[in-house]
Amino acid sequence: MKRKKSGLWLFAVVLSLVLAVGSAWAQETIKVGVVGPRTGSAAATGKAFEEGIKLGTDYVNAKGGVLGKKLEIVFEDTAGAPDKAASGFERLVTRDKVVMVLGESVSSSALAEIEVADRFKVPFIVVEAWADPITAKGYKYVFRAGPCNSGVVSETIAKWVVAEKFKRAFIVAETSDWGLGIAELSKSALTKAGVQFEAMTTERESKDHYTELNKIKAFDPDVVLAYIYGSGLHYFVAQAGEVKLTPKAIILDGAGPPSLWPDFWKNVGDYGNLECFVSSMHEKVELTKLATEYREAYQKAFGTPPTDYKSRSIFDSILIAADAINRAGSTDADKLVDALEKTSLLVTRGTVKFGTEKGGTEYHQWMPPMLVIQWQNKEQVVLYPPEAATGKLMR
Amino acid sequence: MTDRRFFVILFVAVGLLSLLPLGLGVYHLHVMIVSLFYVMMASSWNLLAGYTGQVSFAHAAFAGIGAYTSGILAAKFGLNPWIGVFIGTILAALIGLGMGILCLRMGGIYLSLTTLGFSEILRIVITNEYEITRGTMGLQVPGLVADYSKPAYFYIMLGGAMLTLIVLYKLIYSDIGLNFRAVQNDERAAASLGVDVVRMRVLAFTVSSALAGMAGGLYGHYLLLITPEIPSLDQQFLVLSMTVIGGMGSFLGPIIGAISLEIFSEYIRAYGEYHVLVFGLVALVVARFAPNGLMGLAEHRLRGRRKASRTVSAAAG
Amino acid sequence: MTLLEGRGLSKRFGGVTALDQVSFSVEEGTIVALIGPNGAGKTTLFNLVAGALKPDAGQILFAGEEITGLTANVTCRRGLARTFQVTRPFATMTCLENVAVAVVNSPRSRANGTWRLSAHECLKAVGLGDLAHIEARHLNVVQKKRLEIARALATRPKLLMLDEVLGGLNTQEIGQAVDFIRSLRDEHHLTVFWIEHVMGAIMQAAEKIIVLDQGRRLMEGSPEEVVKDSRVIQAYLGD
Amino acid sequence: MFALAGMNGLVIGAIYALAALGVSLVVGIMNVINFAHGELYILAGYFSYLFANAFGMNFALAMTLAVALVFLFGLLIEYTLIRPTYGNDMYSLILTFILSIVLQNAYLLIFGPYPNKPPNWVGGSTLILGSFYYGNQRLAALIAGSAVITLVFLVIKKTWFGRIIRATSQDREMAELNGVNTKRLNMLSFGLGCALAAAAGVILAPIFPVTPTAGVPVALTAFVVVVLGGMGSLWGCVIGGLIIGLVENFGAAYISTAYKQVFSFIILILVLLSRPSGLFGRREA
Repeated sequence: MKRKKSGLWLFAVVLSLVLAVGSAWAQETIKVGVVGPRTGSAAATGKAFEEGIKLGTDYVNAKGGVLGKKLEIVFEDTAGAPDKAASGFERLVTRDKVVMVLGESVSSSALAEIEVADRFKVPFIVVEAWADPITAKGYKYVFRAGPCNSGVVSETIAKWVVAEKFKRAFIVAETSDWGLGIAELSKSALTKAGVQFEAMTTERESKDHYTELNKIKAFDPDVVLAYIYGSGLHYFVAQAGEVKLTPKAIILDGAGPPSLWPDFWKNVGDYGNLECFVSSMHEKVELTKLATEYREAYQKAFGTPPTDYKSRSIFDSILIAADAINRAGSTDADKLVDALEKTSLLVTRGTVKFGTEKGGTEYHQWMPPMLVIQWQNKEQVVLYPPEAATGKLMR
Repeated sequence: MTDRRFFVILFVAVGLLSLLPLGLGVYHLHVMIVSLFYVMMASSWNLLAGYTGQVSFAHAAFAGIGAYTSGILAAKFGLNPWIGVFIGTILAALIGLGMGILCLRMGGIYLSLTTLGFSEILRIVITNEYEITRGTMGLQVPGLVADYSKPAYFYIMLGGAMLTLIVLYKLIYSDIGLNFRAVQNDERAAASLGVDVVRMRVLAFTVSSALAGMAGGLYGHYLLLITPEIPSLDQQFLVLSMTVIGGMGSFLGPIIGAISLEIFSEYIRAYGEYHVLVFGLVALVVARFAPNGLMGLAEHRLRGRRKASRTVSAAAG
Repeated sequence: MTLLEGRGLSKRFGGVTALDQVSFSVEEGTIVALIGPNGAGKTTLFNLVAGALKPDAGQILFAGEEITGLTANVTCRRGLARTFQVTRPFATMTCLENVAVAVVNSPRSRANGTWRLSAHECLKAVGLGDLAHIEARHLNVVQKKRLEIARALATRPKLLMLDEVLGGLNTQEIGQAVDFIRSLRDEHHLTVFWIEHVMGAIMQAAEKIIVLDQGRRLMEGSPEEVVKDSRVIQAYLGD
Repeated sequence: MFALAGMNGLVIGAIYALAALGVSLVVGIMNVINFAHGELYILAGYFSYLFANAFGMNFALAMTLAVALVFLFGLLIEYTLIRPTYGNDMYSLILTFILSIVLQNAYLLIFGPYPNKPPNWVGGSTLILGSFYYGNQRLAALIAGSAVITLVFLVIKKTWFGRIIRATSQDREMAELNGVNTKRLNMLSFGLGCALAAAAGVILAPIFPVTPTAGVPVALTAFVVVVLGGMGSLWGCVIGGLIIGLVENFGAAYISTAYKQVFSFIILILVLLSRPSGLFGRREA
């Protein structure tokens, strides 16, 4: 009896599918996709992205949009998971027919996405995924307007460790493309600088770090380079205080945003004091007029000053994309790549210029300047680089 | 009820479906390919839950075993992915057999909890052995066809789904299938009639694990990226919901459930972060108020009148 | 010849002793009844024999071989079939399928032809021939009891264990049922081991009656001996 | 390191035991596994966070209120989802599995992805045995956890309600014959099971802030403890919880941090191979 209807059912399914096909609307806007984690453990970054997207589209459309049309951003949640990232990216390209994709903050996701970008030949500007191979693979359609691991380590973290005269360091890294990659780079940089160190890996989702922290404490480091993203970092910092690893040792949050998330202080309590983190944004260190405009626009739109610098990073990338589309005069992928390669645009973090020499991380890479900031009595004090410093390291 | 009718319907359906690549764009073809993966997963899970009354939470884990076995062999040792999928299927079957023997003696809830534990162990191992599996970073694997093509993958998945359904049909509509259903209805009564309950369960568990392994292997080589998402509890949730909403214990239910829910979830994705919530709520309502799923509802409507007359004659007899 | 024999069977549940050192025997080709007040341990004894439970002590022999502790499906394959006091039909399967389960698993009925035919015969034998394609959940209580007997018969047993199959029948139907059970013994050479509350039926049909009370064997003997025994009367009526 | 692992094992073990008690109670009486146990644990954490941080309540009051609300929510779940499927334990498993995913996503929607942390009861840390510093909040959690476990045991062993619970989990039919209203008892014990999850949640939330999916590992471990200790055995929960807590922490200290959960699963499998009904389980189900 059941199988008698099966033909009918399947026919209905097939029919409904065929009907669903004819859904190509006339384009009145130019669509650009943004990928980022809006759910999962890195979801806070997606929220920052959404804020940046709102400000970015308003900014671009207020200045006349792109190619005479309005710029429309389609956001796709990648949930911090590479598989969702790849399928989400593909969906943007095949379903939403976006001309370009921006975003991503999770390296492993970005590494999956660049394969799709390459397969479908869609320009992709990575914003906040730091793993070196993203650009080092040398894909024609892949750009990065944001930090890369090697840049952050060699320009900022290693130099800061040397400048502060730390003698012993401990590297804790989550097992992700970002964490493992930046840990390796840190090891070789510290070796070169003659700083003694030990290293271990941890899980991003891990909540109980007591055992690990006591192992670290036994090494008696001056500084702990913590490459843990998400709330895992909060547990790490709070428990480091409980086992009295800090304040003798200084913790550096090697990613940044988790130390700026709204609940940081609630989760870490007083143990958050003196913690250091990497960031590209500080109120008193605004390199361009646009950066100040951005802060004011953000304050106006959301009622608070911006905290997570990743909202500004995506804002910048929207400006870069709009600029490239306008200069290319078309949405053709190859023309867009040409235009992107010739980019010279002032954004909030400085002037964007992509490297064009193949064969390394520098290819299609623009590295914004990064800061090391310390929480001193809940005030952000810039420690590094020296020309931007607003104070000294407190211990 | 006859074999012939099943095969006629199957081949007509497959024939119709194989025309899809002519009319569908890349995106919709992708949705169909994923649907076919879920058809395989939900149908083979249904063999367990619907036909022998065992709720396994490791079905996605077995898909993961298939995917990772084949993926690692292909990515690290350069083995032909087709052979990899085959080995993955066999390995899933063997692990299923071992686990079945280990815990099926203890019955219902133990199986559920052991499978839950197993999938958690698998997740931890995959995440931690990132030097081999690349953990949450995802393992990039070669494809089943040299030049990436959606229609080619569509036909491969269609073939996989067809194979799965034939195996399931042959099993369910045989003496063994009769025993499965007896076990699901009432273990003790089944045992009293000579049914070896443990053996039936182990058999169902092994076959269903093998089919999940195959589905996972094929799917991994379609995605070209294998992540712990394939063997995750979230994936398990999708498979379970599709089966429950489609209709547990009916042959067609999981097929309808898988295809319609995959399409549905693609549409509600527009609501962004709410889509899992919506999906879950629908599943909850259906599971609570229509325990036989869509198929149960459809059957109820279609059969209502006929059944009424029969029940009367039954009472008279 | 003794077909079934129990020696010193004991079974405890938690702190409660359900059976205490019970020995009994069922001779081939006879109808033996097992009676006793509620909670006497009758069904527990059945469960031990059929392999649904394992005894704490004692031995069970069937056709000369020890079957103590064998699981239900094995005892069934050896030729021991039972019905349940509270019927346990496969609710979502048709009557025919219910019986077919027994047929396909029986090493004895497998050989002779297709199971559908054989299953049909069993259904017809209990008068459910017309309801073959009805799902078992639609049956009434009496029909469900008949279905249980049909299933048990379909296993082609040597020993048929019936657990209160007459409940809910009227006098006329009881008479028919007793005739049917007798015919099983007479025409199909079955041995019947029978728990029953309907004393009249037992008096008519049984050759031997075993009386249990509070987990102990009170006595065994012919129907006439049992009704006269003061201990039995006391057990049923109380002090 | 040895003393630290032991101390950690005790604290975590006590919380596992508490979470598992709730599961075990429900299994013993209703033969239902509540898959959403971990999500109720998290819910209590959110409530106590909400009341203490957003409404500025005293933390003890916030915790009590949180547990009470989760208890009521448990009653509601029993009434709407469990009762209709009663007797089909597989189906209730499926329903609560779906419920757990729904709740996780509802939390994400309502509370966001950020970890939420109720205030600590006490600050600072104490030097233990002169060898390591241990957070005072964790010590407080150990005391609170042990206190609740003791309370549960007193209720079960000494009160009239406890006697009914014991009787019913021994022999359901007998209890029904003796006039126990099993419908109401089911509802009550399900609520109580949820309240125990909630108690574990409010005690642990200041140490491990709650996130939408943080309940999954807690529930998993609680299930492991219940199976290890023996379905329905309350002593089994306590001993099982402590064993799992200690095994995990010693394993983490001496073998591998990442594999600490795997150790408990391995112990579980070993126990089940030799004693299928768990450490304290009754052999005859």
